Amino acid sequence: MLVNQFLILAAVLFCIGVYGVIARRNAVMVLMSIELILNSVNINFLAFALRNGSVDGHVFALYIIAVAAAEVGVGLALVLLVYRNRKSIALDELSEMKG
Amino acid sequence: MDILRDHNWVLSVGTFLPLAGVLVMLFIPKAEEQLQKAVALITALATLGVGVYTLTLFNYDRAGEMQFVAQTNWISVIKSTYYIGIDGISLPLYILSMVITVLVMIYSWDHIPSPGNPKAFLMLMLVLQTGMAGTFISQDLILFFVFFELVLLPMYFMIGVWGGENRQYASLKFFLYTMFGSALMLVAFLALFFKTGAESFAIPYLVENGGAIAKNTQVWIFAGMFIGFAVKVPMFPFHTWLPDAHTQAPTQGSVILAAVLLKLGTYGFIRIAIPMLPDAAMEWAPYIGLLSVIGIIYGALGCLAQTDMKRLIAFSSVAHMGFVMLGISTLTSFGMNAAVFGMVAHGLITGMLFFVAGSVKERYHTLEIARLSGMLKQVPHLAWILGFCVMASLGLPGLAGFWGEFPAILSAYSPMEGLSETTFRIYMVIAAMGTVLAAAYLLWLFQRTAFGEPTAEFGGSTSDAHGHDDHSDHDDAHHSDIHDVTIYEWVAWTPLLIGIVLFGVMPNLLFKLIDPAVAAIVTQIGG
Amino acid sequence: MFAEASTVADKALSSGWFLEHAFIIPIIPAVAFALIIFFGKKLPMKGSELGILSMLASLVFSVGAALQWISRVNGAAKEQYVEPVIRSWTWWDSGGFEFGIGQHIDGLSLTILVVVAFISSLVQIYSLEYLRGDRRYTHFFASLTLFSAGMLNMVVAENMIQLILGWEIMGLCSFMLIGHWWEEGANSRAALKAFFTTRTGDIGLLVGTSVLFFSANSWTQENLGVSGFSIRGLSAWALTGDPSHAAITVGAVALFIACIGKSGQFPLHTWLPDAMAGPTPVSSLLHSSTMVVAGVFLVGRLYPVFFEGMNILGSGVNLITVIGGITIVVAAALAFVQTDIKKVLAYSTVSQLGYMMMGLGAGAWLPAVFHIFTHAFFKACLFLAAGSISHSASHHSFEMKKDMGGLRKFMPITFTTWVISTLALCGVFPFAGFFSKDEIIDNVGHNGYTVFMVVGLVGAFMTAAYMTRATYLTFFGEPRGASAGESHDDHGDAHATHDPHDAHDSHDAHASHGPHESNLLITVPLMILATLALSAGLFNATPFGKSWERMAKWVEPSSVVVEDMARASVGETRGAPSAIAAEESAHKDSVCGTSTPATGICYAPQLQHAPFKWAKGAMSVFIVLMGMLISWLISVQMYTKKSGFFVGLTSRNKVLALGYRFLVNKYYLDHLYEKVIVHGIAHPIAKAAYWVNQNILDGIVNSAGLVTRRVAGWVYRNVDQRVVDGAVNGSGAVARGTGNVLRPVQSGKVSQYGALLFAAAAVAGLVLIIVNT
Amino acid sequence: MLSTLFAAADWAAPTIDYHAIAPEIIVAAGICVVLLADLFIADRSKWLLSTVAGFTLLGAFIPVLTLALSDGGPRSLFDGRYAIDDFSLVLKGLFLLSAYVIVLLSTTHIEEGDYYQGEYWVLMLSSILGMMMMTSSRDLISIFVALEFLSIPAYMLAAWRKRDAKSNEAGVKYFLLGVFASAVMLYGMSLLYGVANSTLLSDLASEISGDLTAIRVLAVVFVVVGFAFKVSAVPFHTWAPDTYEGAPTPVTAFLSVASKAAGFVALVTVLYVAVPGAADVWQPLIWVLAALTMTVGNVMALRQTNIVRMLAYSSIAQGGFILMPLAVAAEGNSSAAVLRSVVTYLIVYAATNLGMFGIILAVSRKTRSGELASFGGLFSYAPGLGALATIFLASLAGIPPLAGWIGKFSAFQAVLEAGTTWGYVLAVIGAVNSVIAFGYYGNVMREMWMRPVPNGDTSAIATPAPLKLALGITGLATLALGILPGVALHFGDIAVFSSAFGG
Repeated sequence: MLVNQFLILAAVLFCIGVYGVIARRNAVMVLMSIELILNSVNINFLAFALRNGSVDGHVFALYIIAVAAAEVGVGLALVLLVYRNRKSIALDELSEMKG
Repeated sequence: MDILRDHNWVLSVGTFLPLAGVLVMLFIPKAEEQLQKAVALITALATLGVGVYTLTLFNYDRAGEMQFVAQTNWISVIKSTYYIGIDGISLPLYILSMVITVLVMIYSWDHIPSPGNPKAFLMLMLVLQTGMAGTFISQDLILFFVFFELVLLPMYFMIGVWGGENRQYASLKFFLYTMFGSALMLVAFLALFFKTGAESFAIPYLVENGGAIAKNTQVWIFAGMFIGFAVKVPMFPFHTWLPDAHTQAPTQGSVILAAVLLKLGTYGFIRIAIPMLPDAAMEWAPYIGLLSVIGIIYGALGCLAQTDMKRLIAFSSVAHMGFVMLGISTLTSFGMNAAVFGMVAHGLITGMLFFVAGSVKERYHTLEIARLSGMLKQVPHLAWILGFCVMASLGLPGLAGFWGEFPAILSAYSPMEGLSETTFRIYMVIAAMGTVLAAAYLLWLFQRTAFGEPTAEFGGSTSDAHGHDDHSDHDDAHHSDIHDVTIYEWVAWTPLLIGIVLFGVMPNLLFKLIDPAVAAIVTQIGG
Repeated sequence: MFAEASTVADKALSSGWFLEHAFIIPIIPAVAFALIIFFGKKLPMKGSELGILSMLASLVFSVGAALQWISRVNGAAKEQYVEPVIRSWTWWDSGGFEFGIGQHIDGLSLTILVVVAFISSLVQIYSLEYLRGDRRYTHFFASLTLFSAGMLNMVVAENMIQLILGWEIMGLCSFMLIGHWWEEGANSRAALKAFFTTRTGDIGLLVGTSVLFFSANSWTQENLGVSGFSIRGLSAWALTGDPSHAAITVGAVALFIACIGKSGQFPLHTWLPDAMAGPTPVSSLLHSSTMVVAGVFLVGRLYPVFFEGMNILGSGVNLITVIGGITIVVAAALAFVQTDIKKVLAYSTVSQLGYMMMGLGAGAWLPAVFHIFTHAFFKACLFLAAGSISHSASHHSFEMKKDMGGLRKFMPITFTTWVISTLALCGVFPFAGFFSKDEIIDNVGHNGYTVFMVVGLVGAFMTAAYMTRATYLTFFGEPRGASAGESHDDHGDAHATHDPHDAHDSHDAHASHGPHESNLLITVPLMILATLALSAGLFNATPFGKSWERMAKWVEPSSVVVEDMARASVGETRGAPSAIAAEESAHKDSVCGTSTPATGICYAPQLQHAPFKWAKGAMSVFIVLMGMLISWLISVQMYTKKSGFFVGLTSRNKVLALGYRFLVNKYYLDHLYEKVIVHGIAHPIAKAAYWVNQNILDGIVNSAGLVTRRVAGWVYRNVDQRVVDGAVNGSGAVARGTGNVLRPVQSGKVSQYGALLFAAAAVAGLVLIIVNT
Repeated sequence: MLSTLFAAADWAAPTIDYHAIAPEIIVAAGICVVLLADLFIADRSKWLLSTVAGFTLLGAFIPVLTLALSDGGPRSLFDGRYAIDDFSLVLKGLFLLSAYVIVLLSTTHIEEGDYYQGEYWVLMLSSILGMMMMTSSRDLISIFVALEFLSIPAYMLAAWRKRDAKSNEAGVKYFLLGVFASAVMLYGMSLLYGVANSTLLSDLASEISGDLTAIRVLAVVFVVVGFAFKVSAVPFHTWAPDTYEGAPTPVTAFLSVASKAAGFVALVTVLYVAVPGAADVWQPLIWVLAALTMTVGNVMALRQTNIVRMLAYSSIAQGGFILMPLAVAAEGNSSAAVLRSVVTYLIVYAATNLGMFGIILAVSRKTRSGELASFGGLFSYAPGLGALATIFLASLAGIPPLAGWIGKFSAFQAVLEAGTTWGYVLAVIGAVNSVIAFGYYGNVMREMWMRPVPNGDTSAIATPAPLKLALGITGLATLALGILPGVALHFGDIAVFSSAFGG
């Protein structure tokens, strides 16, 4: 049945997202990678919902989308803040505090 | 049992009264130093009064049983209760702690170490008193643990704030050491608790049921307790905090430390570790004995290597507590009696020695043995008191020290059956040699500091070798600090001196008290 | 049946108040001590009166008790065992063991009691003058009194613990007394050494007591109802309880080590000469009747234990005799080369103690005890005489060669008493020493210890020799040094020791007019003691027949089996088959010590007495006189060269040519003596012995302390501070170090954080998957 | 038409027990009030807002009490997805009270800062609301929502000081890692859902058990990781020190106490209610996490010179102690004891840690510095603060008779009650760590008692009233809970799930 392909797709997306989070130095890109992961999660939920024929998955997916939107909003706001103060959004430069 | 429950308020009052004093002092402004001292002293005296009242009420014919027993809910969730009582072993130590506190208060009247602030200093001392007294009366492991730990912080600050140059290092070391021990001790307590069916933390209950635990489990649990108590005693490998703490602590701190705090460890062995885990005790006894005799010799050697009077006395504590532990390790009631007696004796004598050391420091501003000399000429009374304590400390018959030392050695000849006699007889001989070394370093100390002519730097003028009887007077002219024993010191010291002689001449005053209680414990180990 | 027989034969023993209350004797001075300490300074005589009174009081008590004891003995049947008067109270009990305190009064203890109380009184009276004006006058009398209290307590002790108590108190006081003039480093070091050496011996005391206690306790409790510390119990147990040989041997040897230390026996004798640093009265008391006698007393007190443990009479030789014998000779040889008069006396004391030990070791119990008795008087007298000299003649110097000589005309009384005591010490008939010392030698030989008899005779010879030398140097020839009224500066050291402590008036007196006789406070004690040195021998004058052997009658416990109980155990017999032994030992006259009686108890071993033979006596006296004569001649030639006088004489008068030649020949003879014998043999040997003594034995004693300190220092620095403490501090460093290692993790970079986060999650996931599926 | 659709799904409006969710409602209302009031209130009277916030929290506490006293037994809404049982009530109470203390701590700080105040209170309240929801959530969805609800405002609070680079950095780091972690967690949740075909925890419990396929294991691990991040367990702790240091101190207090507690609530809920069957997976995982967290937190804290950062590491280490018993939660009959110890620890830890932050706030008002050295000689010129600080530090170090010890004690007790070898080993590790911990707590004490005052400025410290009150409350609580540990333990004891194993 189709579920496995969806799951694989989700897994791939997840890995890409993780890679992006770890490898990217640009805050916005990291943000987007995280979105990727969330979407992979959504795909998972929908796929399982499809297989199990229960509605919970859909509901969860909807919630995730909504929350993700909020997160992105906050995230962009923070990135903007950083940009205002530093004229840069390179994450590596955000290492004033360490040790 | 009802007889033993009569007046069971006295213990609680005697333990927590000092805290009341602390509360009062909280509301007295810092500037009112005399008032502070007065309140503190009065509190201590009142506490001692309660203690004496306890003495009068105590039923000496039943010294083997817990008296004034009080038990109420405390932490019901973990089956721990506020359970206190006192028997022949606890009583002397309980009273000792009160007496010492009072004397230290008196001594503090004109000996507040820098940087002053008697308010904090005395308050800490009162808290300390509560902790010490409480430890000796607790009949519940958790309660015991709380009081056991309660003494840590005040002592930490006493050393750290009012101590010598190296105080911060010393205080932290003292604290970490003890805490390390007590942390493992707590784990051991809990393990014991669960192994006995998680029924209760009450010491009598655990003594009843502890023996049922499988032997090798016991050995492990005992290990935990051993570290906890051995650090406090301190036994040989765990002793290194002691010299630093003692040397750096202010006089009052050293006195309390030597007189009472060290006893918490040995008391723990007698009251908790050994009766609760008899099989493990049997297993451990030879090693405890070994560490004890090592401590005896090792401490003595340490003393001989010292150039600082106070540090020397501190090391001597290691040796003396070695005798105490040797007595305990025999697991015979004879040996344990000796041990308990030794605790009290050591408390009186070494406490006194530290008092003297403190006063010497105050007068000469140094404790370098090499620089001190001819004290007998400049401060005859002080020096004679030093001599007296030295004699007591090296175990001269007729003074208290002997009755802790000699019976301990004696007891090692025939340990409890099951323990290797040859091993312990070897220990006995080594310990006997220890007494000689004790004589060596103590008399050496006395000879170098008290005898001879005062050194030039302290006004010991070599010009008039023919000497005059008013020698010391005309020294005082030059060195205003160097004066003989003051009235406060006399008041603070006399009780200790009397005690040393009294218990030396009439040891039965204590043995009568201790013996039944110890016997009760020894029956637990099937001795 | 034997039991009845004995009970019928035995008479009820009389007693008396003094006997019953002998335990008060040590208490009196103890109390006096406290009084002196607290109020002494305020009293008119600075507390000395308290000391003297207390000593006199205890003397009265002792004598009273002694008289009652004598009547008790006289009242007893022949061969009856005279029970000692024992009283005991529980002092403390612990762990089921009871520790008593009380009194054990019998002939031995009474003898010593009387002697101690007597000598102490005299010494204190003497000190009134000798220490007048001393800065620590009061302290001195306090310590002196406590010292006597300690000794007395040790003598009346009912059990070992009480005995140890007195023993240690004496040690302490000796520390205080020897170090009395502690401003001098040397004195305080000597004090430390004395205390420390004896204390080393005390290891043996502790160990021995423990061993004996635990081996004997059950038996004594069961059979006598006393603890294993009780002296009576131990004695009975040793002879009757047929103890395990190992236990009793170990115990005896351990105790004997303590005695070696206390009684200055070879090789622990080196503290004794140093102890001369103390004031002379102290030396006199320490060395005549108290401190050093303690060891001998202990052996005599627990004689059955040593008898069994050392197998006395059982074999040709045992530890006690050997040590005693060596001590006699070594000490005598050492005494020969001393120039300090007190050191001569000190070594002579050691040597005499050697006699006592040897006697005890060879089964001559009574003579040894008797020798304690006599020796006390003449040795005390000698010391006091020496003190009198230094006090009134030589300005506190004890250097015979430098500061004395020709004093006999200045201080006749001192001289006379000294000579009497010397003769007594040398054992010249009829002085006290003869009766006791000769008895020892005699009995040692009689008991089959021939070698040691010879040793004893040699010792006698040497004693005579060195005492004569000392006498000559002190009292004959021309006054030298201080005695000749020279200024003090040439012996400033002797000054510094003493000067600050003597009142200056008495001191300046010497300066004004030279040597003179001391005043009555000093001479009267001397005379009393001299009288006794002359007469004390008659207490047990064996030569004059049985009726004179009072000591034997009053002091020596009879060694019969006491039938006060029925014991089941049958002991084995040395040598003979046990059955027969049991059979005969059951008789009342069964021999204690050689066998273990089947029933009843033995308290004292059976000892024979050598029958006195005038020949033997004469021989030993002859030896002594030879020694004196030779030594005298040598001394004359060595210390006062008079040859010039002879030359002048001949030049004036030819008549004396013969005499001159005779003298010259004699001179050759003396030359022979002096050069060959003395310088050729005696001196090298003695010197060698002394060198060994100072550099080896003493070196060991001294360096023991040093080595220990070195070791201590090393252990402290390397083990304690580095290893043990290092481990502790190290752990702290490790904790911090870990922090630094982990620091890079906290790099502050988000991406790395994320990587770590996910990596950890992934690893955890993988591991757990592998584990769980 | 709609109605038909509803009819088709035969949809019935759920009956809502308003009493049960009254606390949440009150807080929500409070949020609206503050939000609106902020628009109309003049700047000089903005202090009203903090008052409103404070009273909101206290007000919300009332229904918590009434619910606790009402003998209705556990209530559950939305067919078991939202439960009001003793566990949730106890923790709601804890959140509300600690939030109130935090408000007290914040008030002066926020008033004196030159940033908008209204938002601060709104964000704070909403985060609290999220936490309250978390305590009751019994469904993956509600847990997720609650988690985000409490997290997102926290991100913004961390970055509160807009123009302060450190604050920005703190916010960004916290945000990115937080979102990343929750994404990972979501992935795990999706797998759980896939396996169990339900998001209701109690359903999961029945499904996730027996044979643990790889997917189940992975799911559990990812979910645990998500919460481990929240409780800043090593190695998911990296954000904490930086964020704590950068964020405004009151926010740090808030994060280190409330939000950490919320994380534990979620973790415990999931472990106890959802995946008890997967104990073989999460017990070892948590064992390792606990050991690492205690040790790393302590050794890192030893070498800090900034007191806030040091407290950050200390709170990481404390988290390790809270985790410790969870490593044996499913062994034998220890689960009850473990739950008790977790809750107890949270209670005493909240009291103590908030108090310590109060001290830092008070001191920094004078010294304007977060450096350790700025505490030099505190006792000599401000004995009151010094003594209080000593009490708090000693309590954190777990020294009787101060609150901290009962937390540590119950943790040890729980971990030993299991009686497993691993339990004993972990206990010993914990014991050793409790000693190391004193290394840096003692260090602060040493500064206050034994070190000289920096640049000799011994002018007194002016402590504003709210701060005083906060310090009073926490100090009193620390002492009381220490001397009468029964109280804390009692709450820990009654806080059990209506539906869980061992509960």
